[in-house]
Amino acid sequence: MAFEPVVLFFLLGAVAGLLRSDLKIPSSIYDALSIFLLLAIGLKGGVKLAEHPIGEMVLPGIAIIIAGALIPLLAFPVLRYFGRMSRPDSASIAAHYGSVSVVTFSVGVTFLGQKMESFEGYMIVFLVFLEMPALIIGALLARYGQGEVRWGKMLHEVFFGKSIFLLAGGLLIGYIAGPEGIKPLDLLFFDLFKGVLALFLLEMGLVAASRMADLRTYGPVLVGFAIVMPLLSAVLGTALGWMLGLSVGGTLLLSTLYASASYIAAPAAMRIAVPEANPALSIGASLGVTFPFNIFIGIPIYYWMATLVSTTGA
Amino acid sequence: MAFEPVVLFFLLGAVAGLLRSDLKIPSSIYDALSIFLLLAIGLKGGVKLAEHPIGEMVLPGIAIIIAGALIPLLAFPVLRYFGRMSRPDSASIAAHYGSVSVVTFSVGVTFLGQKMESFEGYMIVFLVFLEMPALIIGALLARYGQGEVRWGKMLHEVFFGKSIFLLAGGLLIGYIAGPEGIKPLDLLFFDLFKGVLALFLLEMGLVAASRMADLRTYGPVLVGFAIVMPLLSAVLGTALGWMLGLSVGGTLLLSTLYASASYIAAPAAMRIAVPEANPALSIGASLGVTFPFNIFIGIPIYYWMATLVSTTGA
Amino acid sequence: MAFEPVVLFFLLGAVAGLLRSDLKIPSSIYDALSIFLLLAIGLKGGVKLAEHPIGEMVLPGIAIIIAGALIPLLAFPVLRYFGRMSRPDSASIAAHYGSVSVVTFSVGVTFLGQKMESFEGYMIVFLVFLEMPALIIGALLARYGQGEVRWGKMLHEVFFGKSIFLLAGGLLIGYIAGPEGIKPLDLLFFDLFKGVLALFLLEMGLVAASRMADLRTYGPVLVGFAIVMPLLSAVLGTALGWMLGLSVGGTLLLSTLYASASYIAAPAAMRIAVPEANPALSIGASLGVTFPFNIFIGIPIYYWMATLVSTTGA
Amino acid sequence: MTAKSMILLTIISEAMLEAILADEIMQLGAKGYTVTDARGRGTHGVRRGNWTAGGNVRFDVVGDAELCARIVARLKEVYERDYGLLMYTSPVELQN
Amino acid sequence: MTAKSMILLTIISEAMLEAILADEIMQLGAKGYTVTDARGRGTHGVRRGNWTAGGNVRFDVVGDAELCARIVARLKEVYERDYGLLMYTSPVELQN
Amino acid sequence: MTAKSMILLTIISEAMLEAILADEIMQLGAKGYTVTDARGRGTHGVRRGNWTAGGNVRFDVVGDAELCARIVARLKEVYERDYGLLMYTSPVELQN
Ligand SMILES: Nc1ncnc2c1ncn2[C@@H]1O[C@H](COP(=O)(O)O)[C@@H](O)[C@H]1O
Ligand SMILES: Nc1ncnc2c1ncn2[C@@H]1O[C@H](COP(=O)(O)O)[C@@H](O)[C@H]1O
Ligand SMILES: Nc1ncnc2c1ncn2[C@@H]1O[C@H](COP(=O)(O)O)[C@@H](O)[C@H]1O
Ligand code: NA
Ligand code: NA
Ligand code: NA
Repeated sequence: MAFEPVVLFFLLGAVAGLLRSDLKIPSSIYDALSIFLLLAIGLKGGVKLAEHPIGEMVLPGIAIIIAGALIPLLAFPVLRYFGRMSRPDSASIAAHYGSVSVVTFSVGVTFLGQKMESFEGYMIVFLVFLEMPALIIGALLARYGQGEVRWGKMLHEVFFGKSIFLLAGGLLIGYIAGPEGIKPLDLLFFDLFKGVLALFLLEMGLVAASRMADLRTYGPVLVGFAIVMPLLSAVLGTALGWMLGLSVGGTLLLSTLYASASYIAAPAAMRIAVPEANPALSIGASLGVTFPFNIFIGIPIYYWMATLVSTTGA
Repeated sequence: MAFEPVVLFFLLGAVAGLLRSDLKIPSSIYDALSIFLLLAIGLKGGVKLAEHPIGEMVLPGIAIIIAGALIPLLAFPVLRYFGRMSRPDSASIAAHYGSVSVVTFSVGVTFLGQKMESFEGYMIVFLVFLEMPALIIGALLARYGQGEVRWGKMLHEVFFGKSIFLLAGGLLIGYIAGPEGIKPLDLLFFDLFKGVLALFLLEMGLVAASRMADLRTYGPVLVGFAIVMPLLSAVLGTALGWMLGLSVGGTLLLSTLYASASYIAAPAAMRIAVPEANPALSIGASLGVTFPFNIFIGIPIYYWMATLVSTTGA
Repeated sequence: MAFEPVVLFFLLGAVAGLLRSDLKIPSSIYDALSIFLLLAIGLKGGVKLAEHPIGEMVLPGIAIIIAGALIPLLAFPVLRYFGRMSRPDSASIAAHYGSVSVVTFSVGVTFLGQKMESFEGYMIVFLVFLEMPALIIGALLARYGQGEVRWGKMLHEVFFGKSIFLLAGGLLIGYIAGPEGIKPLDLLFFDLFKGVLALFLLEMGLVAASRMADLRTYGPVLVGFAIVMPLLSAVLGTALGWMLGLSVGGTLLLSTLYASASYIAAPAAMRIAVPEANPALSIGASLGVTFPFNIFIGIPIYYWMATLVSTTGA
Repeated sequence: MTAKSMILLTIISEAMLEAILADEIMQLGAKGYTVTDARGRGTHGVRRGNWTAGGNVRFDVVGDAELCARIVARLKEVYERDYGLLMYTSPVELQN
Repeated sequence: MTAKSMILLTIISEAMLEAILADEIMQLGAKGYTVTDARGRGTHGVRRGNWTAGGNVRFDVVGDAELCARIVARLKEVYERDYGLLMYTSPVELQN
Repeated sequence: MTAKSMILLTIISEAMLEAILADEIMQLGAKGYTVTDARGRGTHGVRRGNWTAGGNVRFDVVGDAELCARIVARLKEVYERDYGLLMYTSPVELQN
């Protein structure tokens, strides 16, 4: 089979939404599933970190974060001048595409599992570290020369917002407890992960369906951006992965991180930092177009790109 | 032990309800558990279908669906003329008994597991296909010569209502992914199934207790119907299973399907198609009497019937 | 490592609460997790009971319950005369410390698992039997010579309140089904237990954080009581465990039961039996101080005490 | 203040009618509505809200008197006979 | 319209009193009530509603003035001193 | 009865503003507030409440006319332009 069965759950949800089925996932269940996924991913990353010397990842880490900051800086002028969007909208969308999506990343990990490809465990750490710069750059772009940012509230949201908080908290617990200490939790957090991801994708499909309906009103520029931007970001990720000498799996995950757009942390932070931006635009693009594009089409392409460059030595 | 431990959870819930304990299962948890059970049952059926040639089940399938349609057509006149119920109430109750209960079916599967009996995997498919004819027949009976049915809304409810949608969606995903593709989801959807069923039965007990209280006001005819009807339907199921040469397990599941009454899909569809019917009557009978009757007394009887006929060759 | 990784989840939750993160666990998830833990603990106890002759535990049981009743009778005068608290507040807090905490007990069991210590399975039964006397004593102390207790509502709350009801119901089901019958439920209720406990501790941390903030207003006497009282109770438990010839694990669990303070059953019962008492005081002390004290510091101390006395034969 | 006098119409009905009533309200010309989950008791018995088929929803609609009268008339005609339904109005000052 | 002038009594109190207050309200003669989950803040502090013992409920009762006065008097007498409680009334037009 | 005439201010806004609005309301002098989860539809589109970023909250504040005017003025100034927001007031009799 070409793609992972879990993505079929997204399709099922999207179809339910588009056909106006009465299928609804209660918001408290949505919250519980997302808390679970964030914690589980964090724990997994922490355990991997505990197994490897941290020193190893400092240099590649800096490169990955700096290159990642290019993404919103590239997206902003495209949206502003080519897409003729308002400054706040352009900045907010740029921040969404600069940050990363935990679920897209998880689908990437699952994809690698199916292909039996290993990857550098510390990639998970960048789920935490790529989020923040993009959000701060987004806020700066929105305000450049115009009024003030509510930095206090905004930075609080960035650092203590639940997604970063749970990822970072999980990382720490996983790191402190180590592979042995976490073993009794393996069954819940690791073995059940993929099943829970399937349920979450069902819900994502339902939500995305309602966003897709909105998209018609925003025109082809935004839809085009939501497809071309992840491809460009993935090229950047593949190139960097190649330069850093990452494995095929690590390169795929780096491209996937760059290509993914946030729809948990970024919407919350941007709603506070750049409230004039229309959230329907950024969420519609990231959740209604980029997310399904990545999980169905993008990831296989990025994988192909990663295998391609891997045959050329660094 | 004569019966399955999971049914004790139903008892616990019913006792809590009758003693007015403050035990409450939040409605969002109820929704989540039922989404899980519907998806899991669908996936299991889909995987079983993927393992066997579909052609094999076409002829028995047609027989099973046609015979199943007899149930509401039999129940209606009994309720209308013998039970002296109004036309809409008779039609709505007939539709409930014509459709099927996923949880009763699950308890039947669990019962077979305990007895180490195998069954024809495609029986799960009839959870989907027995639902629809009964609901449509119910709507027709209610309206025969009297006013119009809101067919649009009603059929939408039947096909895209969450229970049919999730069962059918699960079937499809299971079929496409096949036993290999679904393996990483086995732990959540298959291995945990019985535990989740236990929790759901706890909640069913709580809800049923509130329905049992109502029953006093509806008199002995309805209660009698709610016990005799499943027995008759099970006889029909056993006879058909024997004629089709099903295994003992398959025959038991067919009787259980026929004998079970819906309390998820049918109430929703009937509330829209036949709003004049009193929902307390149909839910009271199906959930307050027939459901506990089936899981405690009915299934062991149907099993005995199935083993009995199996000793007589078809 | 000195302590169990699960307690780190409590810490994470507490930090989130203190830093005003927007992390929130929906109340329906809280309810679902607590239903799960109560049922699972009850089932485990029931299975253990089914494996051993009940006769064995009658005499130690009576001793454990009588000695346990000393705790509220000791706590009350301390609070009333030394702490200068009102009669209702003293009585309500005494009842909280006389009853027991399921989650603290679970952390104790987990701690023993890590140390590879076995324990007398029937200790779980005292989760049920230690609760009631303390609550009734609390109500009597509050009313002694002053007005009437609403005994009806109060006793209903004690016996049919969800925590006792689920524990006792789980015990019964586990006992009836036995180790073999419960096997298909093992995965959900036993193997996943520790993971679910981790999630619940996350939520407890969030709730405790909001209680800690309140504590400042109640002064050092209550905080001191919330630390010294569990130590005294644990000494009582250790002494009794030694006299009864319990294993090191059993002695630790008995101390932990005595030392723990209720925050599920007792608040609900006391709110009805002694409504004049300020619930912020009792919950603040038991959840904001005693609970974290026990899981981080108390249990290791009680373990040390248990090993100490075990080297001296009874 | 630029407060405008309006009518607040509150409708309590069965949860499964939510999507249907929302469509009716918008089609009759409302500018918006607010929905909250509810449970309760009335002539149709106790509605505990503990399972899908057993809860209520509460709609609040702010509009002019005619809109509210139109909605009331329509819901009375179509839903009152067969479904649990309670409707009441009160004057409010819209503040924005 | 057949609208009847009635009183709407809104009661906000602790979630754990839900069953008790529902019984009181019906025993005092109400034809029904509506309950919604709530949280809030008042003289008894913040009630976050994030765990069982910490939430509020809101009762809405439509009835005549006497019924509402009876309920208010009873709840004041029995529950006001010891429990978080807020009650207010307003006139409404019952539409069905 | 000791009923006092007060104003009930109802505010419907985006769920993610809950903590912020609660702080504003208390800082402007309210003695308390009640919050319920809501969903709905208005000029900012449908808010289904099916995921975190997509729900509303409803605040009810009982206070005197000046307090309510202060809150209305502040929320209009700071939040009305950028966030979904609806505010309306009505007179109520506080019963305790
Ligand atoms: N007098 C009342 N006051 C407040 N809510 C009511 C009243 N009567 C009915 N309700 C609500 O309206 C729903 C439907 O009412 P009914 O059609 O009378 O069953 C009930 O479930 C209650 O939530
Ligand atoms: N001024 C107010 N406006 C709106 N709701 C209030 C007000 N005061 C109290 N409440 C609500 O009533 C509950 C109990 O109030 P209290 O008894 O003052 O703690 C609070 O938790 C709030 O939900
Ligand atoms: N006319 C109305 N009646 C009742 N609620 C409304 C109305 N208009 C808006 N709302 C509520 O207020 C929220 C924000 O409104 P808006 O700013 O118009 O999008 C909506 O999501 C609804 O919940
Ligand atoms: Na990105
Ligand atoms: Na049937
Ligand atoms: Na204790």
